[in-house]
Amino acid sequence: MNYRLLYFASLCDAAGRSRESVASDARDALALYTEIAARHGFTSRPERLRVAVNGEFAEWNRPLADGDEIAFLPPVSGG
Amino acid sequence: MNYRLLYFASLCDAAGRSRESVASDARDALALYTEIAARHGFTSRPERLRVAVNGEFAEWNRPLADGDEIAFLPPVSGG
Amino acid sequence: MFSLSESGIDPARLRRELESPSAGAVVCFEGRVRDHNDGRAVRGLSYEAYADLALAEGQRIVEEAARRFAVQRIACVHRVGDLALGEMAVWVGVSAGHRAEAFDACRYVIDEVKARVPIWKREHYVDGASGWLHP
Amino acid sequence: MFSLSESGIDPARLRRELESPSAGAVVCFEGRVRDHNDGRAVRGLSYEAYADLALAEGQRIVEEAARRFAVQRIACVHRVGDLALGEMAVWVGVSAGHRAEAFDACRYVIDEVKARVPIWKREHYVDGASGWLHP
Repeated sequence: MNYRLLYFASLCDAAGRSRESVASDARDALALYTEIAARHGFTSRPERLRVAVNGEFAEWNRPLADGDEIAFLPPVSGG
Repeated sequence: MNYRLLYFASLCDAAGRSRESVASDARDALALYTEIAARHGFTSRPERLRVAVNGEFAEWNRPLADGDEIAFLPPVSGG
Repeated sequence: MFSLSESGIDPARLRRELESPSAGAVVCFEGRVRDHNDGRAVRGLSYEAYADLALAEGQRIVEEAARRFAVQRIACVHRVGDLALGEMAVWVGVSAGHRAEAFDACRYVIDEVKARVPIWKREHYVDGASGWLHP
Repeated sequence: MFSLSESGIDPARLRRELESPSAGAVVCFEGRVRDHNDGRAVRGLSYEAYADLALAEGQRIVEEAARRFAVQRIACVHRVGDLALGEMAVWVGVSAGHRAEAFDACRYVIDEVKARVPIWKREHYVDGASGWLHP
């Protein structure tokens, strides 16, 4: 499947990019994160992050579809 | 003794004036209020009011001195 | 700092007096003249104050808030005289390092001002009547 | 109404959008860039947002507050991009018939925005370092 990934804040720094397209066999958000974290050296455990799919918050076990846009979100610090 | 009295809000309306000087034998604020209330037809019981003497809140049993300025204060409604 | 004003309150000017480089939070409260109260249509109101005592009691409240909460600056102004619909009757502004203290101090000041400061409101109704509010 | 702004926030303009003849109370919160955080001297900061989701989540928060509290209008704006010391990072304004609801709704919005809206702060320190804040 092909996914579009968005990176923000510390994950953007760690990945060295704010977005990328990946081909992956991962079928849910958690499997995809595990794969991507290994590739980019992300040290955050998924419990510390939230995940969004196609612009909405989602569960980690959310099944993914080809072409989905996925963002792994560090703890927010607005305000 | 001579006292200067200040009236505000509904007590000012009832007394028909905002201030007056009175000669009175009352020796504390409660006795003075009882006397003045009878004269002007004030219907508020003293428990509903506060009293100030010389620009500071005071107790009803506050002894009065000649020349004191006394105000009987309806429940406030600022804000 | 607590004051009384016989003319319109200028919140922008008051707000500037709260500036501080270490203030991360500013909370402002405005009380305004509503077009109704207790189901009656209001066309305006008047505030009367026992000015000397109102200023002393208002200042005490500001100082109490400054002692109770970790804030930087506090200002409060209350109008006296005649006010039209929509005019600002009272303004409270607080700057603080953090928001919890700014909210709590602002709330404290307006609650205490309404409960303790010798100011009285006379409402003027659309039907021509008027009356003092003595809660 | 929740929005993001790439340029300076204008509280006077936002404030006017809260006007309502039956609003007796207006509470505004401003979050500003402080000159220090956790003991480090700060010279400025940057906010990055996941804009689509930030707008959706911010709007949800505003609508939650409007359902929970008897308020009239709510507005919230959050800055993105680079901010200097003292600049306003976030503004929340609420008008309501009575003050308790205005305070509670304003507090709710800023608390939830800080907890839930995907916006991240990078602080730039006087010593040249910088870092993302991930509480």
